[in-house]
Amino acid sequence: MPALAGKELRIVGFLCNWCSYGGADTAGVGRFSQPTDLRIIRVPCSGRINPLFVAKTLLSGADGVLVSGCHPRDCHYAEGNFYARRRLEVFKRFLPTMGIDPDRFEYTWVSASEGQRWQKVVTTFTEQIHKLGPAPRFGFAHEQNPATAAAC
Amino acid sequence: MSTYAYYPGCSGLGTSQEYESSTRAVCRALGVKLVDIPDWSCCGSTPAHTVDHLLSSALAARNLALAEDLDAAAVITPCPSCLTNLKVAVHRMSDREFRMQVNKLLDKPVDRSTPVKSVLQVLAEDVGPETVAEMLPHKPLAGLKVAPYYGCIMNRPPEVMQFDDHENPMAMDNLMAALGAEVLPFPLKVECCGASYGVARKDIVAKLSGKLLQAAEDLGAHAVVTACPLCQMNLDLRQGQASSAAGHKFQLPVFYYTQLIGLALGVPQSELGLSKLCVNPRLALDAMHAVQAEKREQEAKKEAAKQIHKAKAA
Amino acid sequence: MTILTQLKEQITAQLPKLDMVIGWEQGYDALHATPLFMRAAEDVERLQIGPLSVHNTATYLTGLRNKKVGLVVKGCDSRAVVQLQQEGLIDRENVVVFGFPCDGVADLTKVRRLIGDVGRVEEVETTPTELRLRVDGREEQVAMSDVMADKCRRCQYPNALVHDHFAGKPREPHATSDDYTDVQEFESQSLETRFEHWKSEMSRCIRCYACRNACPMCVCRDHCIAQSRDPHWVTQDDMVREKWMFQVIHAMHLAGRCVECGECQRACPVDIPILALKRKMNKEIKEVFNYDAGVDPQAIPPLLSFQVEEENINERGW
Amino acid sequence: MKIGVFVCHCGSNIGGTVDAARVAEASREFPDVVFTSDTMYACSEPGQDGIIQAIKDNQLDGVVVSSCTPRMHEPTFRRTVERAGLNRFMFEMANIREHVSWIGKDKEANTNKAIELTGIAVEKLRRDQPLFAKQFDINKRVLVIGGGVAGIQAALDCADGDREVVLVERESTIGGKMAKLDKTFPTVDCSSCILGPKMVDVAQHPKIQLYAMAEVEEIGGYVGNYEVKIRRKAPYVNWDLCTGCGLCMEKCPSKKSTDRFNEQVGSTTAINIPFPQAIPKKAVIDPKFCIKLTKGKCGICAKICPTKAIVFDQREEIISESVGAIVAATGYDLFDISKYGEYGGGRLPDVITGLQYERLLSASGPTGGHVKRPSDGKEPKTIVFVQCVGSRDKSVDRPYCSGFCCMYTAKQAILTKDHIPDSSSYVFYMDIRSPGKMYDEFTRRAMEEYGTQYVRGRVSMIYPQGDKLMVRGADTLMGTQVEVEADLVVLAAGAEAAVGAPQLAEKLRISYDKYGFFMESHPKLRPVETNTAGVYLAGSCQGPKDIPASVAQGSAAAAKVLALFAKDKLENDPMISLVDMKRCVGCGKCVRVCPFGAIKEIDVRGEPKAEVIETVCQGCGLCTATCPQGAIQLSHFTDNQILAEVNALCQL
Repeated sequence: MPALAGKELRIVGFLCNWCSYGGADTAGVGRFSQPTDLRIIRVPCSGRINPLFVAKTLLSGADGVLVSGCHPRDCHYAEGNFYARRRLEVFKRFLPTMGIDPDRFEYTWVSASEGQRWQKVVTTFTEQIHKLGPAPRFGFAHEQNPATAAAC
Repeated sequence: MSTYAYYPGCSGLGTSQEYESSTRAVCRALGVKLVDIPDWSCCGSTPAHTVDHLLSSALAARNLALAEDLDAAAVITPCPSCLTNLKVAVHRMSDREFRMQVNKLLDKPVDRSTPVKSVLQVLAEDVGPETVAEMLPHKPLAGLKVAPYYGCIMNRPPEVMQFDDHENPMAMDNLMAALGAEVLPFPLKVECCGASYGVARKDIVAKLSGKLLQAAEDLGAHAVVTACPLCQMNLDLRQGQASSAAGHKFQLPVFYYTQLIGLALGVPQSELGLSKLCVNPRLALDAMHAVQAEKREQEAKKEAAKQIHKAKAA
Repeated sequence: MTILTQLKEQITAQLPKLDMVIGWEQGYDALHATPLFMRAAEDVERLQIGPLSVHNTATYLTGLRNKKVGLVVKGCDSRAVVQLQQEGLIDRENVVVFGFPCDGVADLTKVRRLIGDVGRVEEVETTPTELRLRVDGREEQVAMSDVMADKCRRCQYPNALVHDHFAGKPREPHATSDDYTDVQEFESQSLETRFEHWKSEMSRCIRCYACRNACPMCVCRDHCIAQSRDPHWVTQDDMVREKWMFQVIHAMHLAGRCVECGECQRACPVDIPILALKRKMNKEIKEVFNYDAGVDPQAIPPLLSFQVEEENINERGW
Repeated sequence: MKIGVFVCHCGSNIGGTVDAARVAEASREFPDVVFTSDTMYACSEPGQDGIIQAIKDNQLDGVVVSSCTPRMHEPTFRRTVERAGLNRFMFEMANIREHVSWIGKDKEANTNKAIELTGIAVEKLRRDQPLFAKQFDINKRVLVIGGGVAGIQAALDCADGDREVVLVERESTIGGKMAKLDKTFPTVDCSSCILGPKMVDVAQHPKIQLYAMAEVEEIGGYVGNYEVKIRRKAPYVNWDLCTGCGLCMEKCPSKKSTDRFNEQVGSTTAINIPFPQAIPKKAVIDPKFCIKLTKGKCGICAKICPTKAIVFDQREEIISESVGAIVAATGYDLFDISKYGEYGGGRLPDVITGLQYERLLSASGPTGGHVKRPSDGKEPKTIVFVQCVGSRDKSVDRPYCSGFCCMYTAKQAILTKDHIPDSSSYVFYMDIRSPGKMYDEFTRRAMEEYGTQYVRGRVSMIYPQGDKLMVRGADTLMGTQVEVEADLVVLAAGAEAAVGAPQLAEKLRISYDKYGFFMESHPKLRPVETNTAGVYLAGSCQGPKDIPASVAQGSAAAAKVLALFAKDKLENDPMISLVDMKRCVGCGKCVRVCPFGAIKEIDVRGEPKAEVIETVCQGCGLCTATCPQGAIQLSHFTDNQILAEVNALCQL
């Protein structure tokens, strides 16, 4: 499914169920308008988010990935976001060596009550991604592998 | 002790020469090294910022830019009004956009942010009342009852000024206590004196300053101590106007805090400029001396009684 | 007595109590060593150490968990032992470590780049400064300084960090610190250049997984997610994306664990410089957690723990 | 697999900015989808019946509903598909309301987004497996934390429902803030007279175990089976022996101890029973002031005590209790008035808080019910009340209304006139907030019958002049500045979260807002539940509340506990992690990170392997993100399900 051509970029969000998904709901209930690019994938806890999901998403052609969980100390599962913080931080720092702008990936904390904060996070991140523009792509399979392409 | 870039302000060269000279003398005596900002200009005073924030900040910022070459620990000024203009400029320029606009107006752009402080802040924090007290073990101002008056802008707005408690400042109280003076809990420390309404609406200044003087008098103060040229002028020069508005003759000398520190440290009269005060400072100093004399007399009596007691015992 | 002789004596003395001792011997030619599994006293005679003993002997440990195994280790190999012990993947009491001071090993890719694909090497004479190779009767001389592996130049642990026996005297470290200039240099290029670099490097990958098989820390073996359908992290599509994804997985799985033995890159038949990815990961782990893998068997791996207030992770303002 | 997709218009809530029919139409193209429809209200009875009918007619084995947030109606639709004979986990929701229709007006972009969100729900559903809950035993005892009026009510209701209650109170007596009040609004009846009997009931109820001077140290376990460690501080008195006779208080020579019960109006003895109606009525030694404990000599109380109850070397102890549910009723604390420097709170002795004034009014207070001001003990004639000190003020980070100050200020103004008939009272207020039964009438009485002068405006400064306090403020109705010469100023200090509330929330694993108040599950529909099963809220810990609301919530929490305990077995949430034994290499990383100790290492034919304890696992998935080979997978959120969602969004 391509992003709405010309208007949207592909931004994927991984949100913990208890805080940030609720925060996004709160933003909706408050009718806090937001850019439409973001697609949210719900997970139980930010601790569930293996940084490799972010890697997979970016390598699969996403222009930006946003992870959001409960504020440190507020994790519904007590400690999940503490582990997530370490892993996601390391991964974010790893991105430059891959040739991927680290600004394409952000992780943050939004609680279920912070509808306005969620609006700000989404708006800021979407603007940030639009400023960076579309991510570099690999193209189709035959473009990716010259040997196969030659054989075609 | 570090070197400070010194910004005297225009009134220091006019109406408050005694503040200026006593400040320099006290700083010298306390080892605070002042280097004048070369070719400094007016900070914009009260009129500039009411007309244009950008130009007003540029006026102040020009001086900050000039101060950069001095490699000083801070830019310091005795005058709270100058201080406000300098600090507000720094505060506004923390916004990158605004800073660029200001720099466009300046021949020499501001590129570092040297901290801006009042002389009072330097004496209270960098020198410290403890140091002053150590230098004056005999407490030269013992017996002098003072009401410290800070004025409304020395500590406010707190997010810009970042100095002392904005409702109940204590910097000057502590310095005065270090000299041995009896510091009264003056409740109107940060009240307005009427400020520049002294020109346009004398009645307002007379009323507001009168209130301050009344409060100090009720507390039994011998004198009011200030840190602001405009406050000092309203309380001192216009004390007569305040008296006629109140229907009660006030006779309260109004010192600059640097004059009292200088007096305690033995700074020469020529630099203290006590003669420039309108209400005769003798009133306060005589009262102080009377208290001191009385105390000495009591102690002498006590000593004599002890001697007699000893002699009898022997 | 040379270090080798001393080492052989120590091994021979311990061998009766062990199922095997792993070291190195000459491979298909004089230049290429191969791992040696010593089970009997006569095997010990074939042991060789020196600049050609490149393999990480610790790679075999987890596959031999219930055996009593002796291991001849260079400094970097010993870090893998420490790391495996720390993670509880080996039982330290089942492992007997034979250490010796390592002067650094040769990078055979560098040798090949210097003298070309010369075929079978008949004889190699090693001196502290040189390798003298005899090929087709002619002699080639290469300076050790030209072919020493990069990891050895910055090696801070040339002597086994853990050992039960040690032959010779511990030597001075080759370097006192690692400032990751290689990573910094790589990252001084533009993002596009870096991206294109990997795109082109990864396109050469033949998905043989030699990098993984050579890695002492890759303990999943048959259950590596590179080849599983559940979970299905990478597809079998012949695409750069899938190959690159696997290298990211490898780097991420090694975060806080990689001892930089360089086996992944050495094993790569098409010479993809994949150690750079692990180097970058280690640099960040060092910066954020001040942690070196494979140094302290009692340490807690940084990604398996946390601090409520992280010292070096700043919350980004939104 | 046969999947049905149902797209909800939610009236115009979704339909207004999303073309629901087109979403349904487009969903037909997704793999395995055999049926789609758009419906006006999917959650309504006809909506749900339509889903059931479609499942039966088309032999569907999975359902996607694109509507509101799953946090709202996921349980509803799970029951719906269950009624149609499907496993309730063969269901997914796409949130096209909160995350789409309500946050933007671009219908084209919204519709496209709704289609994609529906698409990823389909992809996830295609990998869903039927899951079945496990049953486990429930411990039918309840822990109530906090012995204020809300906690007392919850404890009594649970105990009357024949359940054992463990009540933990931080202070040496229960009663909370209400016990400190003189009278209550709007009835002006005596606070301790209506609370006292309830406190006695707590003491005498055979089903209630009360731990006073105790705090919750640690909480482990899960709904139905919590393990609680309670730290009981040392009172230095053997409470089994103490009769509460008070002889020790009479003789104690250390008379300058902090009087916490009387809000530090005056001081008390180092050994002390806070007030005559205290429950338990036992003496406590304040070790900071006790001469024996600080200097090593004295011990008069020990000599005089008729039952020899004094134990100077008593230590605190840790008590373990097992319970099945927890009610948090930790109340509130007062805003620190010294943060308003211009009011001189904490600096000027005659500027006090409303709660301190209650103690001055109270017959059991330090002045015996005679209003005497703290500085010189004189009876004040002019009293100024200042409202909203630490409420509705962004500048001190307290933008919320504390709710009850308008009412208690009116009460205090009335009581002042009763105590000192020749006095006059002024109230500086922002707005009068009196929305309760008989509340507005009550404030009117304060103004009209008792002549309290209400001045609409903020106070800018309070400063001493002679022995008076000058209160300067604005009268915004008159448009002038006013100055009142007062003898005593009472600040209506706002309510804030109790000290230590965030720390307790972390132990309970419940959320709290930025001010430290505990978060309820839903502000309207689940006001006493939290997001942690088995933990309920009562009283001001959830937000400032007056007494009737606190009591009501205490009873409500008790009703929730009793409903939970009505079952003999609880069912776990089957969304838990499971280990693929073949793939597990026994590295133990999952065991190390699990926050609940829900994974243990087992031995399978000589190989170490991980195993999940199904009733302990809470389903966070941290283990799944940790396992390198993906051998442990969180059901319903497996790697493959999340990867499928990623792939659906990012295939180029």
